Amino acid sequence: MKFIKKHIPLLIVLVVGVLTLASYYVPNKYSVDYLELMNKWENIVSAFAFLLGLISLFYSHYNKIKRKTDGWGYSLFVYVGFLAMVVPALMNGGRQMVDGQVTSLGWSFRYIYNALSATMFAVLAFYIVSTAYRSFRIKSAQAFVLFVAAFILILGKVPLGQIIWDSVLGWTHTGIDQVIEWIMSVPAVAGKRGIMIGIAIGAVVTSLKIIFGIERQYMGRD
Amino acid sequence: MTEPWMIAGAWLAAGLTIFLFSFLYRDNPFFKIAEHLYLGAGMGWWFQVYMFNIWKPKVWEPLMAHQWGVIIPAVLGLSLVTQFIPKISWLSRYGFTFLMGYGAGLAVPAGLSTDFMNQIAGTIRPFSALASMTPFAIFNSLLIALGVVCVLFYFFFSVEHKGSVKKVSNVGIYFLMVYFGAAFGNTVMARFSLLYGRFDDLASFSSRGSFYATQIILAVMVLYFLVTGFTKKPQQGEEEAH
Amino acid sequence: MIKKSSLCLILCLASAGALHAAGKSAKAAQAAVPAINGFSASDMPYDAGGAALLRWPVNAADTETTVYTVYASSSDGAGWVRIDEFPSSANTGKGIDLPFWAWDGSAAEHAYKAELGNFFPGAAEGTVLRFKVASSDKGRVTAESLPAEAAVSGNWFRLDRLNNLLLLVLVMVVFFWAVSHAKRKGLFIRRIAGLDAIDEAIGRATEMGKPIYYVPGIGSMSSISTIASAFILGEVSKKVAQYDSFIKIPHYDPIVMTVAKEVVKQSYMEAGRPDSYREDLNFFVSQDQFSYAASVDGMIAREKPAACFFMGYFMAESLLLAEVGATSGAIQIAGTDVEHQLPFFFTACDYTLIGEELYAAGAYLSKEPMLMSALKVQDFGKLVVMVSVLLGIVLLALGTKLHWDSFTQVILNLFKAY
Amino acid sequence: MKEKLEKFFKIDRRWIFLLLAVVLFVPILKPLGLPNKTISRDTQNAFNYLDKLPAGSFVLFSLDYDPSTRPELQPQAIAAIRHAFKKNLRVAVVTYIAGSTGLIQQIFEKLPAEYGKVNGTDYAIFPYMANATAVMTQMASDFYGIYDKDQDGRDAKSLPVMKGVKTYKDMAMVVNITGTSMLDFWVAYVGDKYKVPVVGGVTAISQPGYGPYLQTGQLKGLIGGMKGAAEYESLVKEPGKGTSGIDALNLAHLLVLGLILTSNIILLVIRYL
Repeated sequence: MKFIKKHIPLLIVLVVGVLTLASYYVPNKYSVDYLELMNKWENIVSAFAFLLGLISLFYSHYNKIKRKTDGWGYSLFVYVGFLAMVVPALMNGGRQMVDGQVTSLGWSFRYIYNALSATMFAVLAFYIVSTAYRSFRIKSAQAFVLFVAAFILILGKVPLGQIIWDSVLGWTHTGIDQVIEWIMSVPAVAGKRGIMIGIAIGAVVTSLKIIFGIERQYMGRD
Repeated sequence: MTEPWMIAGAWLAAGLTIFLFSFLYRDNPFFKIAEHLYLGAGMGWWFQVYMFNIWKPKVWEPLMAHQWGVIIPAVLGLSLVTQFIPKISWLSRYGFTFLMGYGAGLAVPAGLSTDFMNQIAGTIRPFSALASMTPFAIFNSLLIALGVVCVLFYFFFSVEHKGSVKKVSNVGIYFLMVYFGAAFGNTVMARFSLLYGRFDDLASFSSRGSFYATQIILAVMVLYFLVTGFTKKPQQGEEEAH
Repeated sequence: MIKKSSLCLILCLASAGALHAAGKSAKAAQAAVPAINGFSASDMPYDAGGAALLRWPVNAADTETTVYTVYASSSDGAGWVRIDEFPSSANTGKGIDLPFWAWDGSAAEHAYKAELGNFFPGAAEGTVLRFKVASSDKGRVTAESLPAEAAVSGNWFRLDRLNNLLLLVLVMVVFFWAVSHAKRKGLFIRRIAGLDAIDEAIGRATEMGKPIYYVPGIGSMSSISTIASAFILGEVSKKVAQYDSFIKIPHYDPIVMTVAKEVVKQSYMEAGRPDSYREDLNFFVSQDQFSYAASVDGMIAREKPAACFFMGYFMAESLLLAEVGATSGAIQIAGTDVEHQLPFFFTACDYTLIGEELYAAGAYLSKEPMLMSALKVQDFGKLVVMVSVLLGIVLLALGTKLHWDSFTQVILNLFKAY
Repeated sequence: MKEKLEKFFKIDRRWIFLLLAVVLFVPILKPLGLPNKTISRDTQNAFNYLDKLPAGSFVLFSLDYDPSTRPELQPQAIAAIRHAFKKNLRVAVVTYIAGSTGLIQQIFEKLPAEYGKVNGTDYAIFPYMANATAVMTQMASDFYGIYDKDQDGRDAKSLPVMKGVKTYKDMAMVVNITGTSMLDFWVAYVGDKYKVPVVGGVTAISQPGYGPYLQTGQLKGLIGGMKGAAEYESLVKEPGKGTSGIDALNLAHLLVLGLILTSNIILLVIRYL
């Protein structure tokens, strides 16, 4: 049983991993055929991974309703929202437009999903201003450098800021857009590249660990 | 969809938008409803996209056409779902290992080439064209190289950082700070853009054509807060609690 | 639709016929024009098949207006198909994008990679094709080569990617070395500044008699930052138990919560205070990003904890959490590997572990061999980069100054990804 | 004085929220009329790369953003597709984010008609696919292995717009507009691996992170955030939501700077006076 439960999955990850890895260095027909088969299969397998999120969302809200926990009534709206998308989709075969006319699916997307999803993240704009006021502390030389870079970018990205810069620092004959260009293409590149290289090696190591079965947390517990 | 539907849509969208924004003032049932709708609607949208773009054309239709090859990935895919059934949850390993092995196999060489070799090459390549570079460009290339080395040194954990070593890694921090500052500045812009997008929609829903949806719903929300504000005293600390 | 496609077919046939005719007339003209000597065709090396490599010497007599035309045909004697046309200055031996260990091309020859996939779609592996090249000037054929044959097939190794493979082998060797060493005798990791603040924060919480909040973020157990966070949590809760302070850990992911429960329980045992451990130190809040942030914010605002730890994977909620912590006056220690959230932590928190520092902190505190060895390989990678950048700059600058062109090419090729 | 300042500093943050709402909403109703003037190098490069392609070249657009980043990215996508249509390029659209299928539909509702473009002949839209890296890898050997049909269920291979296109070799470039890390995938799994020119369009948040790829030329150009959208719109001379958006952001940006400075000055005063 241990063989089926543990060793075969580890064998799958090893074989698929090594073959896929090798396909980078082996260009011939067999390698291409292997990759093509895998690509098509991975596409389908991943499509089922979506069900994981769906089921766990449904399950957790079903539990809330069943146990009548605080605010269980709101959980009903999760199902309402779901049906508001799926029912129109079934009615129209997944089409948002038919003969230049928006279908009920297109309507649901535009007026429900679009409004909700976009607003959820737009709310953050308010928090960023209050953070700027209440917790942006220039408490060290490092924070000061951070502040200066942020200041220049916030100012220089809008035309009004450019006008202000030109009227105060116009004598330098350096536009704020040039300063931004420099920040983004010189020191920021150095900073990001330094972070990136370490992370990239970390990711390579993690991937190797996965292929060789050393890292298997994603497999869940025995 | 006809004209009345579009107006109804404008009302619905304006309402949901304002409900979500109302959270900024205080948590309230309207926000909670909109928030839960969001969770469900997002899943619903994804579900129908998967259904009509992948499950139907890539699994169901081939099966109907007796192309039995798709059974293998479909079974592997379905095995993922067994995760929720403790007794047979080990079956899901077959699907996961299949996904992870492929992903890891692709990632290793690509990571080495894109984020490692190419980055070294990018840092040193400018120096092969020294003759045609302006002094400022040479300075910039040197600065990038210096910055990269210092930042890497800051993240180098195998030697103790003291003395001159510490100085090098300190220089690295400043490069990081410039990068973070740029990120901060750009984030401000990004978040405002999103808010602008919502406000722009709200402005368009406030027109006569949509029967002033924005104004009316906004007024109703304000009224709601006034009424509830008088009837129940907010608990201590609640205003901080968003 | 049907009409259109049949029209296409007719057009195709017609043009094929024309080509055939052109082939014939070319043959007739062959006697009249001088030959391009030294024309050779071979399979394009290191590829997946479907391409051939054609080489012939550069003709000193070519002018700016000279144009080369490449033809191919299947070996059964069918007509010539025009593959490509390019000016005589293009496609010299230097133009083939292969590194020095896989290709030796000079500017004195033409080297052209003929992509045949679209011209001979039915051609199987190893099909023999015939090629020829003709030069012309203002539409008049000035020279033509004799046909050469080559079998086009896929190859077994991308020799041009040898540098990548060697690097991979090197990384693997170092990785396995580090794993075995970490298990046996441990590896050195330097002290990390932010970690000293942990004691200070916990001490303060004890003095004030207020709780400590440890927020592990919204990552799942598979992200490295969450794993590192779990190890740091172990150390923090051990100290909390020793000082007899009080910790609260709100959770986003149920699986992370089960792991964290084990970790905290273990720490309380190790600190000799199993009696103080309670199951509800770890509690589940919400699996929705914003509800999670809002609820945690509410708790922090109400309870005004003495210290807040934000360690792990954070997205937009970093902003909300760090702000409320800062305004409530807590000592805040944060750490994440999500770069674009770091500015918010950095400005609002007292100490911030940046990116890999978080992993290092986890490894430093736990001495976990797996974390240690990964960190060592990362360090090794960084060392390679630092050395190659410094050496590379010096050598390249020197090479350019002294005009050692092939030397600079060698260095550039070494780091180029093909 | 000190107490007053302290009180002012601890102001209920909902006042700040209100201030932002006003500062951002008013310019929408009454535009300031300060349009974007500068063009950044990366946007210019992106524009130039597309601009120099000969008519009839095949460009693959990967539009991977959902409504949550729509205000920044939809204007970029519209401007870039307008540009492609103007230059008579062949356009194919793919996506790996399910939420973007609805937004893609909205773009192609009216845009093609303005340039007299026909679905299937001048452009094609392909359905959502899961596992982006697998699909990207597949397109290197056979596009139709994964996209056998277009969004309307027509046979992809026989569409006139797809004539002669089978792998990346037949594509002039890839344009990826995304609010996720999809662009990293395009660079690593396609651009570098199969030598395809990649141009990106990203949110302002992730824009600074792509500096290294731009410096090495792994990315041929980058459109960043709403500013990038405004820049591209002015380059194709079709002002849209990006242009009007930048105008509206003017005051809000200054508000943030004002707030950071105010609070830090207050703190200095409280501490040292």
